[in-house]
Amino acid sequence: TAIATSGDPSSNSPMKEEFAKYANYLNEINDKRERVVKASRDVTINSKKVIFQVHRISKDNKEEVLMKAEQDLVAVTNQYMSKLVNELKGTDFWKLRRAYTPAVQEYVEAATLCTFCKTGTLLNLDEMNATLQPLSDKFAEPLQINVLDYLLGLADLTGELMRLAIGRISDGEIEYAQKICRFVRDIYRELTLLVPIMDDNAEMKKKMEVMLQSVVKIENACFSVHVRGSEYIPLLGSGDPDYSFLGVSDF
Amino acid sequence: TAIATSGDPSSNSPMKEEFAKYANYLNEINDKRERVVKASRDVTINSKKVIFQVHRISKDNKEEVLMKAEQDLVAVTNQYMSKLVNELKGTDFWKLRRAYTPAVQEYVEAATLCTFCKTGTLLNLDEMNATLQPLSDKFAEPLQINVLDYLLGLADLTGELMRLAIGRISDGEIEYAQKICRFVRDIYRELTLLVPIMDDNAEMKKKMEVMLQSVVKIENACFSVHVRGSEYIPLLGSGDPDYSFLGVSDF
Amino acid sequence: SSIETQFHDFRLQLEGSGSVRERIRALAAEAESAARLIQASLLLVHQSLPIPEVMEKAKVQIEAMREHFGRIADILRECPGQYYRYHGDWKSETQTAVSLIAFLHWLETGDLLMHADAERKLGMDASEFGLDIEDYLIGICYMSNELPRYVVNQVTAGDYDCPRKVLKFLTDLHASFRMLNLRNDLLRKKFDGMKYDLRRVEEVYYDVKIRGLISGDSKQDQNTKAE
Amino acid sequence: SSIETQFHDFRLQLEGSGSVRERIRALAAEAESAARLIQASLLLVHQSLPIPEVMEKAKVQIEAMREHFGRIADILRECPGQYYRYHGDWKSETQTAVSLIAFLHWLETGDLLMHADAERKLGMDASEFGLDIEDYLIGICYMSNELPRYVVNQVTAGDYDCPRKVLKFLTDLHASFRMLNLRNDLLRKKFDGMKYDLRRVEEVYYDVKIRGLISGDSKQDQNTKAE
Amino acid sequence: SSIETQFHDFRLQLEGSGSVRERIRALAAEAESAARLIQASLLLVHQSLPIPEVMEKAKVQIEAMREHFGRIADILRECPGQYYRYHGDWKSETQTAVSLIAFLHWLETGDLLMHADAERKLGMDASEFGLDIEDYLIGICYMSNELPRYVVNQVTAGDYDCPRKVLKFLTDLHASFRMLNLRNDLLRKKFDGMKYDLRRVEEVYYDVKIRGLISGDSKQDQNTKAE
Amino acid sequence: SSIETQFHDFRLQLEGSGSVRERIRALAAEAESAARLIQASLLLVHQSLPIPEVMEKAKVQIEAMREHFGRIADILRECPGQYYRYHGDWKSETQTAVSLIAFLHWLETGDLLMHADAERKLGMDASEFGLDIEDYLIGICYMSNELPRYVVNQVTAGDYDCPRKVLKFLTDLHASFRMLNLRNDLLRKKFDGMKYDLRRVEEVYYDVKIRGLISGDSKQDQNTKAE
Amino acid sequence: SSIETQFHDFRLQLEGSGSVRERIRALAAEAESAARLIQASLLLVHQSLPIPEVMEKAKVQIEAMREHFGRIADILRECPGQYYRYHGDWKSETQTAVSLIAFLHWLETGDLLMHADAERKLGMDASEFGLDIEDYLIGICYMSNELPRYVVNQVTAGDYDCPRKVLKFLTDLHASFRMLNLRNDLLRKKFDGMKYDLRRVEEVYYDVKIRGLISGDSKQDQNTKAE
Amino acid sequence: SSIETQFHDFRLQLEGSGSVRERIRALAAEAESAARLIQASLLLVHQSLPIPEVMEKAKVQIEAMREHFGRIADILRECPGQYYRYHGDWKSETQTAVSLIAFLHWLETGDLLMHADAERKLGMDASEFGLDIEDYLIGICYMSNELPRYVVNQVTAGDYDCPRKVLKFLTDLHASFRMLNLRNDLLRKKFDGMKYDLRRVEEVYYDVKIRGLISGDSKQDQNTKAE
Ligand SMILES: [Mn+2]
Ligand SMILES: [Mn+2]
Repeated sequence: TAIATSGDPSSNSPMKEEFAKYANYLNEINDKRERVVKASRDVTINSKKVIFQVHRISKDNKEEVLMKAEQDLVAVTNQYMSKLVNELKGTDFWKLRRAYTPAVQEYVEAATLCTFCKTGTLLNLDEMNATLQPLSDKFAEPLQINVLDYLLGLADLTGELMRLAIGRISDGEIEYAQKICRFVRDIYRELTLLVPIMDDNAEMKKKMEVMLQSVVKIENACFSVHVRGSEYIPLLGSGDPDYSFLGVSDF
Repeated sequence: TAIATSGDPSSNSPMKEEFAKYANYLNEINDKRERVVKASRDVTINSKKVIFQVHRISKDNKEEVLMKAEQDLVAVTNQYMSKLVNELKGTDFWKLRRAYTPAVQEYVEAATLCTFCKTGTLLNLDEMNATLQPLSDKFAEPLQINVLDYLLGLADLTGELMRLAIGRISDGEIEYAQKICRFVRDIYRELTLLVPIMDDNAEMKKKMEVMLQSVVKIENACFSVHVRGSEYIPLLGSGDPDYSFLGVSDF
Repeated sequence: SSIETQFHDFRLQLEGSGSVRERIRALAAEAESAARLIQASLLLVHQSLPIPEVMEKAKVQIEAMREHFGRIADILRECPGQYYRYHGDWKSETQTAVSLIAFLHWLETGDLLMHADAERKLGMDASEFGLDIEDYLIGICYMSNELPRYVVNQVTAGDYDCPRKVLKFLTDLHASFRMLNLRNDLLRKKFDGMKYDLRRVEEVYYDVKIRGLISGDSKQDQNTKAE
Repeated sequence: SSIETQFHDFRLQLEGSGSVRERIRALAAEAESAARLIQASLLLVHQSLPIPEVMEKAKVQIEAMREHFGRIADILRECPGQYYRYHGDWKSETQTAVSLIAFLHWLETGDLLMHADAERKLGMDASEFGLDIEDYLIGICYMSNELPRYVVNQVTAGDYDCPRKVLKFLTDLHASFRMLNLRNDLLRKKFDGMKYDLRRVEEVYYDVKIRGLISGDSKQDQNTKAE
Repeated sequence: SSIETQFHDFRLQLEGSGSVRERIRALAAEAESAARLIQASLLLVHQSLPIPEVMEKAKVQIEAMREHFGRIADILRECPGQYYRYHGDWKSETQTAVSLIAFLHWLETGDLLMHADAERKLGMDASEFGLDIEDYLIGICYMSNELPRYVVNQVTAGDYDCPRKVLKFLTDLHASFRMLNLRNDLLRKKFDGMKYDLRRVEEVYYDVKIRGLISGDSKQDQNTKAE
Repeated sequence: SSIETQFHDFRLQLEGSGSVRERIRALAAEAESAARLIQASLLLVHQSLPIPEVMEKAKVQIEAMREHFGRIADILRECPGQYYRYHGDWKSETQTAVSLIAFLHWLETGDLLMHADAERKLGMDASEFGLDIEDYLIGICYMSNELPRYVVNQVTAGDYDCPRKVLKFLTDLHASFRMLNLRNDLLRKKFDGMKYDLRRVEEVYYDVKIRGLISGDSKQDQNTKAE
Repeated sequence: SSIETQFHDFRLQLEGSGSVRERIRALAAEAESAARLIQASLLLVHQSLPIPEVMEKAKVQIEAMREHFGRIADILRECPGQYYRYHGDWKSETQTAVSLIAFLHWLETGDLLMHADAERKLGMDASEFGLDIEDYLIGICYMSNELPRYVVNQVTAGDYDCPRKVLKFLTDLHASFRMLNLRNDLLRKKFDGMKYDLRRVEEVYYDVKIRGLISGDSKQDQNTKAE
Repeated sequence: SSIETQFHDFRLQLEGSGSVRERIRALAAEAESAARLIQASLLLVHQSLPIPEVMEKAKVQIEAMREHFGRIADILRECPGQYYRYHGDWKSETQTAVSLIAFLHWLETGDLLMHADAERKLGMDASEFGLDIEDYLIGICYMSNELPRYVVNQVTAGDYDCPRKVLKFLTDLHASFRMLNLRNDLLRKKFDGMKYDLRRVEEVYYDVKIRGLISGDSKQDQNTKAE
């Protein structure tokens, strides 16, 4: 019948010819997206491993643990981020952003966590992008982490810092915890102002709530150490509570 | 202890004095809202009854059924709408809108349904408000149904018209169904243009989807009668299909 | 502090892109407004208003819509490489626009409006601000959603040949879509929905065919084959 | 037709109110922007920045915020009797604003900012564009949510008398709220949340008390009674 | 202690009501199982198995179903006043049961099974364990849903008088339902569905009528009336 | 016809049960209102107001609450056997009521308010409108939720013996609940929550004990054991 | 220490099972891709393409699909006893696969593809990686969903005998399913859906019958009965 | 027919797996019941009942629990390779069981119950019905949640050496968990919770240490090490 013939895909209508072009276009972009997704998963998994490595820190193994974490991070950069950069070369970074944003966020989280633990400062976006430069200088447009992904990664960083602070307090490193507390408060305050002008801020709004909870958890932990430490003073008459009592350091 | 005393509500702090004022304000507005809600429920229930009454229509009892429906509607207006008007006197109509909007919508639905069945036309907002005028001319600000409630009621009307059309077709009144179809299409098209500029259009958007479904249901019913009627022609050779075959008219 | 400096910098950048976004959104809203008016005119084809009259009504608004998209294009030319950054802000308006002009085109010619033609009709130029292919395809799916209702109402109005023509068009279109290797969620979903349009049109065709309402007979069907 | 006439009329009316709404929304957004900056300054009290310095930082923005609300008032004066029609468009911004100025007021004076004062400070005038009492009350609830965190951080910074003072304030406030016969869902919910603030402050007070960190003894407590 | 005594007592009571619920649920599940089998038998009427044979097949299961409901009734008689405590546990099974026996009753007699009769047939007695009216009405709506399919298959099998009879029954039933002022959402929804059953039956009636497949004329119709 | 008669009858019955439900809901809302006021009075025990004074304040409202339940009972007496049909409409109010009067009872006597006493105090009579056991138990769980806060505030106010007493009561109550073989989801969940109350009270007891704030020594503890 | 050894071991195992899951998912995705292509070929039967041609087109993809399942089987052979651990990762792909090959089989033979044959055709071997029965049954339900559309299009194309044949097949299939005592929620739901396919085919059969389009007469029907 | 044979076969198999699932669920429910009783006994350690007595009380129930798991194992041995098919039906019960026996083991020995030992104690054998590693780890996290409460109550009862021992154990356990690279959401969440247990125990340790309540000095600490 009439319809049967025309429905046969082997027939060559102008419509079919056009759709063949669309099909090519979609195949190419989908293949690229698929490769980017795969490269992103590697970045994510291995960035997470760097973060776990940092959490293996304790009072006495700091140097060693951070050294390892840093080496791992360099490996993530050279092995996996470079692959991602490669896949993205020459593409509109914004088009495939959804495919790689979780990876880049996790990578920001890992890199800033390492830097904070080593130097106590915030690793800047420019510095991060400078590290990525050599990976991509062969191509016209090197991958640049955009502001949004950087900020989203930073929001997650505060969760890891909270875990770190709780751990440090258990190890008796109160100063360290307080340093974290100040740092996280600063980031929280700065982000407060940026959230409403961020591109698509629904995700960020959720993260802000989690972040406030993290801040409060650290503050409560510091409070708890403080009032507990206060009981120490009258007993020994010393001005400074001896926080080294805390934690397992004295086994 | 210190806190006990201050927490005692019998003590007279300036804060308490202020809150006593707030309490008065809230009590008054809440009482009024409660009365409005109750009056609204009566309007809703009785408007629904008018609608049910209209649906009791059939080929042969039209006059009688519509007469009863109209009497019921007049009763709703005089007994229940007047009470609502009374409760609202002197208030900002917009403040309590949430409390009465379902009732007003249902009332619009009932009134426009009756008018359509009787005259085949749309009862205008101005005409409706004119009917309400005598109920409230003693007060400074008479209740006026606002455009939004009118339009929301109209959106629901199409659902009832769909039910009516299905029923009319069963009774063999094809012309009637077609008239409904044209009317509903007109309303749908006009509303399409108004939806995006309506105040808070989330509710209306949902209603538009339901409305489109109603239109399609009527169209499908008309289609079905049409193609079925087409088979009649070759048999009797008459140009016009005899729709009187349809329905129970011939028992 | 360095934190403050960095965040201050971010703020400036974000405010910049925020204002671009706002300008685009305003234009997209106007384009959507025009689209609504076109849509309202198009609804009249279900009431069997002659197509030329419908076209006449829609013309001015189509012109307006094209102009709004043209002005979005102007803005994007100022931000090279950021087409997809703001894509979300006019995407759905573009899809609607495509569906409308493609439906009108089909009503006039019986043919599918091709991507390049749609692009040109919407005042988009392929270089910096082209019509995204997925947007085009989604728009075509939306157009397909209108067809079952159209067929039903045409038959009711006595045009018994309409189902066959629409079924042929939709079958071809569906077959063409099947050539695509779809992964994208929304497009896949919309395309999956096209199946229901096809089924409904098949059912309508069945209804008129089984009642012998199609003037043509098997011979005519064979002629059609030769089309 | 009469349908068309009527709907055309509706269109004009709705476009009118739509444009009022848009102007209000723009102003409310600016007010919210200012509120954010105030909020950012207020966060510093948790880091024990002296209150006068915090006030200093917030001042300009408070002025800006007041101006924005003032301009909303101007618009509403043009539409008598429609305050509550557009209420949803600045409501939540007002609540935030109240919570901020009430918190600042409390930091400075230790007292609750009363409704009339809040109204005045926000540049609203009672006649046509007053501060809705429920908005005021919800704002106060938001303020209460800040207090537990404040107390915790003050104690950590060595101010052991803070919990007692906050507990007294919050207990009084809670008792005052209990005088209200709440039905409104949001306000009731927010007020119910205040209970948790109270509990948390009680716990902090308990923590410092049981460790004897409060300088005063039962005698001082009795003095407080006399306050 | 008296607390222990009390809680020991509670334990017994909670276990008691828990076990009542479990027994009822088990019986309801068995009733549903029987209902499935009845339904399976009833499906055969669509394949034009003579009604007496269908009745024969269904009989045993109906007996079983009645017995299950009867045993639920026995349990409830032990717990006076707790009918509605456990209502949710057999409600939907009751509705299905009503739809089945009402369909069978209609097949046999052409009449609607009345509420009191349905109650009796399900082994419920009005005093302690009556048939809830809404359950009855919903069940009747379910029965109505079966009729269009029945009519289609009867006509296919050559019984051209069936549409007229069903149409009359359904028209009367629909008119009766219209007397109710429904609030209940489920019931109203089910009732709305009945309109489509009516329309489908009417279409089939039309189909046979225009083809002159109904032997009789209006006179015969009067005879039918006298049936 | 008999069908018509039947449906007319249905109409009356459906309207009847709808109005019963509405009257019950109105009364339940009033009972809840009274409960809120009692709760407000009860909050004062956290500020160490002497218990007799608290009782005094609550009295009138308890009376009011009892009356509302009494009127619900009156309605239900008109509809024998339909207690559980409307149970959902006052259930949660009853649970709150139980928690309040049980807390007051415990404050006065240190004992658990028994089920029969709660029933009597709420003006329910066991015959037609008794207090459902699960409602009673859930109410008791709610009461338990208040105890940690009470203990914290009592210790702050200098009553260091309170934790020991509450801990004993709560441990016993928890043990009694464990006797029940719970299936009901809500009740099980509420009971699982009681564990956290117990933990918190243990922590407070720990705090006073480790700081030697309990006047008594191990000897006194042994005495307590002997209670 | 032994704890360390244990946790080191855990680390390896957790990473291992994660990677197995990923490999399976990748293969399942490829199988689904092939299935989509088969489906596209199958759609041509609705346009009355001769069945052998359709088969020809589908062949290669069926081979590909079988290979993907084969490779999943290989992976599972490495993890004995963990079939159901990863079942969720290829389950729905298997159901689709069954529906496709069963439809093709029915087109070719008019018979139901049996479970063992489906298993073999999908390259699954019963020992370690068999075809789960519920997956098979759900696949069959999906196949049934295709039949109404097939019947409609066949009738349109002039094959008036098709409805009778399909109706017979579907009635038998439905009866077979009714033999199962289904508990599984998804399967029961899918089976309940089969009823609608049956109804639609009955309606089409009715349409051709009432119009006398079936060549055969009652005699032929009796023959059919004897089949 | 062969279809009938096949479906008859299916019926048997579906009923078979359905009944397996039901038997497993019943056993899992009983295991959970036993677990509740063990938990109830274990609660007594918080009231300082000597551990041997607690063990004595728990013994019978542990035996019962093992038996229930053993019988699940028996069932699974009849269905080789289907461990994970039914895993969801006893998973959470296993986690609870692990937490209980690990706690008891720790009370008796001060050591972590290893995976292989837990498996054996639960009557699971590694070959066909082993203890899933994630279930084991989650169970261990649950056990950790009990430790802070235990420490608090032990100190209250005068056992001042307990915090040190628990702290050492928990520190080691936490360090071991840190070796894992977790992806699993539930497990990571549970592990995060362990940090708070650790901190609470450390606080109690601090409390007793600053009060000189630990008799021993660093020398004694070294002795402890040698334990
Ligand atoms: Mn993270
Ligand atoms: Mn309605």
